[in-house]
Amino acid sequence: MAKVFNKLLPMPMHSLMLLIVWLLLNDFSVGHLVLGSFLAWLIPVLTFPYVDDQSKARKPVKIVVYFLRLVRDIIQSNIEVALRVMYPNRTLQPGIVAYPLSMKAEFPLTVLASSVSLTPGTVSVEFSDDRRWLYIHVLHLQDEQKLISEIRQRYEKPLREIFSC
Amino acid sequence: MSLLQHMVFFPVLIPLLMGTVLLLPFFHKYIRRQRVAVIIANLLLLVVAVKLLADSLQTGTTMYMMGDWQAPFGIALVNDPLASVMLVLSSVLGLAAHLYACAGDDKRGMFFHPLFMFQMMGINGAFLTGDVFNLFVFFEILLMASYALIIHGGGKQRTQSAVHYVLLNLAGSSFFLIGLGIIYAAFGTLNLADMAHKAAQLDEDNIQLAKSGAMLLLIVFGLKAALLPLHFWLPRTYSYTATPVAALFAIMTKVGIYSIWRVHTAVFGNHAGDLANITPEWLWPLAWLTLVMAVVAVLASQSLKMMASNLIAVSAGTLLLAIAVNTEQATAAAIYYLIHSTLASAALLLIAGLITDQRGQAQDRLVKARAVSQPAMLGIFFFIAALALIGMPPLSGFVGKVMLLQATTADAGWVWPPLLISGLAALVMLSRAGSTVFWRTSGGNSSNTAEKVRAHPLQVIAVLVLLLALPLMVIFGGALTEITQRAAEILYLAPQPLAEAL
Amino acid sequence: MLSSIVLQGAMMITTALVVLALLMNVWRMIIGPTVTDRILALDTLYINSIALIIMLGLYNGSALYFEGALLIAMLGFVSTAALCKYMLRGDIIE
Amino acid sequence: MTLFWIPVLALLGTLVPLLTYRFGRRTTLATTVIAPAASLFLVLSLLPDVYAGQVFMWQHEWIPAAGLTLSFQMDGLGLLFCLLILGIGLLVILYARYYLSEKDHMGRFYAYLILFMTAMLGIVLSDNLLQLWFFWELTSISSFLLISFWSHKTEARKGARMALTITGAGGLALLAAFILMAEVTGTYSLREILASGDMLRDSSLYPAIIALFLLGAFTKSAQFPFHFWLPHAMAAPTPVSAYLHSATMVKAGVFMLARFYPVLSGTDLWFTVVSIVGLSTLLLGAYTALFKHDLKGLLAYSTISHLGLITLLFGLDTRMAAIAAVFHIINHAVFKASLFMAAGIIDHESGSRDMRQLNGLWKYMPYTATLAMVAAASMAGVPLLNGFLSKEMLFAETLHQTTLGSLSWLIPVLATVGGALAVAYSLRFIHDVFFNGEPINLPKTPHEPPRYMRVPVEVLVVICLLVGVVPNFAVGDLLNTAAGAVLQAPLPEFSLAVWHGFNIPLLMSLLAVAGGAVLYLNRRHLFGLQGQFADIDAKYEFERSVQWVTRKAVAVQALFDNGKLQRYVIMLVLLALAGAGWPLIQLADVNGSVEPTKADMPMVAGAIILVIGTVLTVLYSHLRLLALIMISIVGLMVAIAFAYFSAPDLALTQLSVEVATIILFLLALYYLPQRTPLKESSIQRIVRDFGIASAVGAVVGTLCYAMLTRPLDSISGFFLENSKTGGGGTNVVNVILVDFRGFDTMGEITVLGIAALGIYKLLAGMRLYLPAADHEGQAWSKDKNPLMLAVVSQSLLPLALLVSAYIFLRGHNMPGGGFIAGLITAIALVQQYVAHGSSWMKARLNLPYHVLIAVGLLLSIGAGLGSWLFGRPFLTTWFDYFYLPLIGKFELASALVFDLGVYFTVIGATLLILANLGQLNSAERPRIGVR
Amino acid sequence: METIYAICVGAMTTGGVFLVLRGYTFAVVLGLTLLSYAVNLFLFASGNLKIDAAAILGESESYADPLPQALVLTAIVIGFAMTAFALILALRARSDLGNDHVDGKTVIYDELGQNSANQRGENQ
Amino acid sequence: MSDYLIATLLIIGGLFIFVGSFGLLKLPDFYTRLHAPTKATTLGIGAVLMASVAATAARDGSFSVHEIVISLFLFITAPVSANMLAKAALHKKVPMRENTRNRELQKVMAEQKAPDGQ
Ligand code: NA
Ligand code: NA
Repeated sequence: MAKVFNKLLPMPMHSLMLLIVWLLLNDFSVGHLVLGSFLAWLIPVLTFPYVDDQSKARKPVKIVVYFLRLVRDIIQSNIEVALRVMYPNRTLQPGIVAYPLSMKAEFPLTVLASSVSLTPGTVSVEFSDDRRWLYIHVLHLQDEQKLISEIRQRYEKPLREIFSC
Repeated sequence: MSLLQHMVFFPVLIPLLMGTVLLLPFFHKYIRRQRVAVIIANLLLLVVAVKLLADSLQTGTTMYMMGDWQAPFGIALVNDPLASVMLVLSSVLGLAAHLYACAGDDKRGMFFHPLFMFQMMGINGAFLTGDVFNLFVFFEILLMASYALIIHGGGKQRTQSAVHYVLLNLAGSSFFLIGLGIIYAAFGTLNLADMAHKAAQLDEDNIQLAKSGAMLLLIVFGLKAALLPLHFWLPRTYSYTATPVAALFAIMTKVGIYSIWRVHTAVFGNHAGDLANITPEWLWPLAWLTLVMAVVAVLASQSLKMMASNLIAVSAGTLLLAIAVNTEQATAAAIYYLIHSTLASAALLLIAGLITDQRGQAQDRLVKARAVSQPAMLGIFFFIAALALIGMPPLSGFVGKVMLLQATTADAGWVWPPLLISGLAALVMLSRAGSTVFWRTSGGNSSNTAEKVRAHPLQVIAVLVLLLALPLMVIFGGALTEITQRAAEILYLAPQPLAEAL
Repeated sequence: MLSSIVLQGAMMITTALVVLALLMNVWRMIIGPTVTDRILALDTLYINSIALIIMLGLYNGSALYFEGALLIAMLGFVSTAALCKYMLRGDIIE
Repeated sequence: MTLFWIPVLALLGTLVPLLTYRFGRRTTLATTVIAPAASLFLVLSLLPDVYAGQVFMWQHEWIPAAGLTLSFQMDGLGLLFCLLILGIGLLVILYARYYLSEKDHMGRFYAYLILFMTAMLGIVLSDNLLQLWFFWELTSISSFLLISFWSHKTEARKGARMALTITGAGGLALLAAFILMAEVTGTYSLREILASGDMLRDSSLYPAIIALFLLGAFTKSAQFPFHFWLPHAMAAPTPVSAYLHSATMVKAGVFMLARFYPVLSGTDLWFTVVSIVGLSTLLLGAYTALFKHDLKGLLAYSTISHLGLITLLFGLDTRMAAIAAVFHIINHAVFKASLFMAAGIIDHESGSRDMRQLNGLWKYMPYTATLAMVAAASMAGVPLLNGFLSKEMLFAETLHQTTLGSLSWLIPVLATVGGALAVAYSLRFIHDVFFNGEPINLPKTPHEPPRYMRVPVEVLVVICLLVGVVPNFAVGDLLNTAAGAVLQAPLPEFSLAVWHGFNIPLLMSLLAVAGGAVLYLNRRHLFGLQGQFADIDAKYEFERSVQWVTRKAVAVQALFDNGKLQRYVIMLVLLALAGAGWPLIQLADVNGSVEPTKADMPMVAGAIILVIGTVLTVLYSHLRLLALIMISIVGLMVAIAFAYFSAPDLALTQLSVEVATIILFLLALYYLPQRTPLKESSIQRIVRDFGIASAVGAVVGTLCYAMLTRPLDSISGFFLENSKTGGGGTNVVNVILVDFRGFDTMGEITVLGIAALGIYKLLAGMRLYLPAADHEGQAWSKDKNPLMLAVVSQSLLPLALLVSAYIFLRGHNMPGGGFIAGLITAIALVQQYVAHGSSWMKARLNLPYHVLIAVGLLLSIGAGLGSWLFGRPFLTTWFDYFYLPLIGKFELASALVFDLGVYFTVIGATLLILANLGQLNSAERPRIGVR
Repeated sequence: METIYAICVGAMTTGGVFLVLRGYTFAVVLGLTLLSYAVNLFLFASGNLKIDAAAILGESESYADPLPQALVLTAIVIGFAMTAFALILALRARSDLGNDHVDGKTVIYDELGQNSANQRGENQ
Repeated sequence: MSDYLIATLLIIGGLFIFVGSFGLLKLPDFYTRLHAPTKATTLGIGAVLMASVAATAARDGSFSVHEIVISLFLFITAPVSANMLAKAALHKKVPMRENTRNRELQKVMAEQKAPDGQ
């Protein structure tokens, strides 16, 4: 049964997201709901083979929380960076931080790296081969350890919960 | 029965459909099926073309409106004697070139058959279309297919000549588009008949603009037609490409000529008011020099294929000169000559291909070398093609030449010398070539039999198809010249307002 | 409808800012100094163009510019990624 | 109708020997003679009526547009030539049976010979000038085949080519002359033209006609200075020489003089030119003949000389001279044919033609020697032989000449000199071959030839004697009718008596004989004298001049075509510049009536960025990756310009194509050098190119401005009005693309499909070096598939597909459509290739892309063909609105299927190109594989 | 506006033609690409310039001429096909002729000799 | 009222966009420049897009939010672009500013090793 379901709807989260995007793109109507549902079903069936990492996100509420926090951080970090940019260059203290990772799955790692890049003055530069380290370039590095623990607390931990890894 | 009403579209549809279907696995995986399919398609094309020709002679010009939109808004395919004569020509040529290729040349690279069909589609479309932008599209189809076919089989020289051919034509396509933009800005329409009708009434402000556009189109067509100084690409491209491809390309320069007739003779012709005959004065010196330089090139040719290619340039120069003369009679003569020279030069190219195959290392170079393995047959073939190209009786070349001379007596002082000398140059060089290839042989026929290559029956048939056409063009010259005269006549008719028909 | 002076002014200012941003991107493009700088500048140019197009849509009160912006957002990334992959591996499809 | 069969029978006869060759030589001979004999019979059947003055005509419409009618006519002149051609032809056929060796392909030989015969018959019987020319050229062709019969011999090949070239050139001149004649007289009918002499002579074209006509006639009849091809034509087997020198080929030239004598002669121009050329040829030929050691060489030059004599006669301003000319045509044909045959016998039986070896043959072949001596005597003009009579007539006519004004006395004197030389070389022929000691080193011991090989010679020698002794009986009627036809007027009184009493011509004859004897006796001095001059070998000279022409042609060619693309492009560009620019110069004001619009800030900024992008592209063009980045700016700005100027569809298309192009360039760049060598162009060239480019830019910009400031009155209103009602869509551009001008779109996707196939072709079997490091020598990064890129690309794929569906479905009413959607899908898939590599993709998307192209094209074609079911033209669209509960009103249109076809074609083509290019170095690379 | 537009078209044409006249396939193809941008803008201009007048019925008051837009669309697609072919042909020429000069000449890589040697590193 | 909201969003967006590009121009090395556009600009675009949503709503009275999809794309792709650019720069040994902390890690980063060089 589950197998059949898996075949019929291989990536339910994707499908849901696609339906939402379809309704965002088109103004809501019953017609578009039908059409969107069809596409939301069809496209995952077609693209299923292209998704290697089938990490399943299981905690919808946490996802929303995570997402909202991210948005908040983005706005805040943008303001910080904007101000930082306006300061003279000589006051700038860039730096590199080697962030020790505690998870290995590809998709969560990518989400983490993306989150880091989107937030306070940090850009994910590189993973180490063994995926135990994430190198982060920081625009203005004051306290390395604080940064590491912030990332751990704000992003990595929630992600591990969401993807249960 | 109702299918017949779409007849005008068939010359485009058949190769399009066939070219496409050949990509499907059922055909793609089996070259024999592809061969048979394309032969059938070519035969069908021939039948359709002949039928269209008969129709056009009977009922005059017919239009096929794409999408059922009336002209000038929709795209019209126009069948008149000139178009259908060209269609018959292209199908005969296509049939022969393809048969030749089926002997094995088609296996030397991918997608030969579909590309061949697309090439036919482009050529036929260019002959049929009554819309100047659609003409551009068909030009691009035939060019794209020619780019792909020209490298068929590979090899250094082929690649090198393809680089020149492709890049030059790409630049040409840019100018085509600029010309089209100007034409649209000046005329506000793209339908050729509509343009012809509007030409005389164009307001003062747009006339010079329209001239610029017309000149650009002339240059683009001239590039295809190998007008000096745009002719440089021709000899190497034709002589280095695969034999059947080169033979098919014999009609490519003629597409340029045809387009000049359609656009510059019919639209910017005698009835175009201030725009009338803007091209002949430009074309005169260039066409004359084209012919002269082509003659020089014939004299300079070091190999048979090169010579054949340069003879194609000669025919192009001759036709351009006839266009510059710009009379109905000259055009009628030119149409006849066009058919003849296309078939004859294609035949020579095919024969040169056979000779190349049989002469080992020397290929088709004009040097003393081992004898061909089928001297009698190839000798006769060569002899016939050569006579036709020189313009000697009893083959079609002489009728074409005579009619061209007759049509140009008013300008004999200018036109005749290059016209006559080109025949003489062909005579000198072809007799030299023939005697070198067939008679100046070394080592006799004793070379080991394993090396002996014999012409494939399909190749022989291909050559015969073309060669047979040459005497037939003389025997049935009366009927044929009547057709060419009708074709020319229609080209010179005063344009009818399209709006009245709506 | 969107005719209030405030809005007009804001649109003018924003457009000016976006245009300035574009010009600065081009300047970075000119001075480089490295190829990666230039790719970065191109990427930014792509993204800023989205803003420009949205501004055009606002000016004209038309929704017809949306697809253009959407496409830039999608495809600008593809070309940046391809350029970087090229820098890294030479062979972008292996 | 009889007339028609004369040449046609002969023509059919060409096939006979080819068919009967396999049955042996005897059968071949027996069957071959049938057709010419039948023709001859037909000629003879007409003979009485022609003698009675009747002119036979037969004609049939052929190519009226060219003025070409199939038409034959026979009058006295035609009859005479028919008899010569067929009579001597039959003798030559008989003779050749014995002459040709077992190795020679007799069937082919006879076929050529009869073709030659047919051509000659055609010439003399044609009424239509173009048909005449047709056969005229046919003689050149058939003589080429005959001369080159022994093609393994260099001299045969070269001699044949030379003959063909010279006579071919003359043929062209003759054609020009004919067309001009027809231009003046308005007809191609010989009979009608023969009646329009005055019209022709009064025409302003007359000098041109004369020049061209004589060029044709003189080259054919080997008149000075075009004589040199004839001696080399004797590389042919001797029967051919016998035929070619007597009744055919060279006689075609004099036939032409005779034929057109009534219309073209009668002017000073004609007489001066023709007589001078004839006289020079007469002397030159006779003089040269004297020094030839080759038996056939001597005869060949004597032919030249005698043709000169005939020409001279046509150039003399009296009717009698023309009669004499016709008479000499007959006589020369008879004795020259017999002489060549005799020479052939000697050659055949002794193995040599060199008179330095041949001596004293009288002992070995007395009978043949006798025949040859009679014929040679005739050639020398000895009384009681035919040659004497016509030569006497010549001498007589030279006496009352005024053609050369006060120098006219030269004509009889030089004619006598010519006569003396003829006597001298005839003497040499007789004495040197049959007497003069013993043979030297002959390959064979000479003896008499087979019985029937001699028969033709005997026949001809008998005719020589008959004509010489009883001229009136032998040829009186024939000569009268023929001459009458030449003059087209009543003949003057003349008698063909052997004896006219002692008169000046006889004295001249005597002088000639005496002088000839003296010359021959003093031959050793003459030979010494002549030996001091370098022998000019025409064959060699001809070959050299052909080579010179070829070399010059190569040089001229190289001067124009240097094999460089730049030159070709510059020519194209300059021509375009001139063509498009010239009308601009004539354009008074570039401003039209449309008021220019003020530019706003984004527009100015966009323009600045665009121009900067262009400049940077050019500046960095040698640093290729940078140039690519720079041109992306331009592409982006163009897209934004389209959006700005109300063309959203264009903006979308431009954007997606732009990205596909960048990927394409990057893929290609990997295999190309990263930089262009810095010293690629000199400063001068850069300045020149920049100058040209700027000029083009200026012209194009100006044209653009001129367009923009002119009001446009176009057909577009129709599209706007009918888009919704007729095409069922509100996006007019899209409706144009899939409906109004859907045919263009079909062509466009076909181009794309072809390009993809062509590219696959190019890629198949391509061998490229894989750079192991970048251009700075740095090794590539190890990270093949960056993690983030791979993961995000996967996630983006469904989104991208959704967007492409969105763009696709909206297309008909809003910006979008199948093409853009297809490109988005393709790029999204290519992105997967970039992120994961091709083997990863191969495992998931194992689709033959060319099939996808085919499916797409078939969908589009199918959508177009659907309309046939309703009796409408291709691509007629159908659409309708439907209503479903909940969902509401929606539209279905056949254009959607068409667009779906576009969608698939674009995906197929783009992936075929990009994916295969990317797979070049992988296991999935394209191969040349056709089963 | 018209002036600026025309200047842009002229500038791009200049750049395109200049690059087409270079000696290496890459530059020529680059030039053709640039030229095709210019040509597309030129063709587009034949319908005159209009702002906020997309030819989508009901979306604006006046409409730009839709026909040139459709033509340019076709031209863009064909241009893409042509560019792609030319570029791959350049690769093929490089493969067959050993260099990427348009005339197939072997060029002495003067100061870049070392780099060009790297280019020829062994396959796999 | 909505005009003010739109105007504010516009100005904010414009400022962020400007600052992002200004940073791109002004910051001292490639790695610092990388920060500016990837973040400031995304937010800037986001604000402008929200303004557009608001404007459409104000104009048509309907609530069309399709601009969010653009933002969605940008948020998904911007970090990857930044990552790819950074990787490319590292690979090409684009120098870091002298005073960058842990600058010595550049080499191990480029080789994708652990900080201790393993
Ligand atoms: Na205009
Ligand atoms: Na690859």
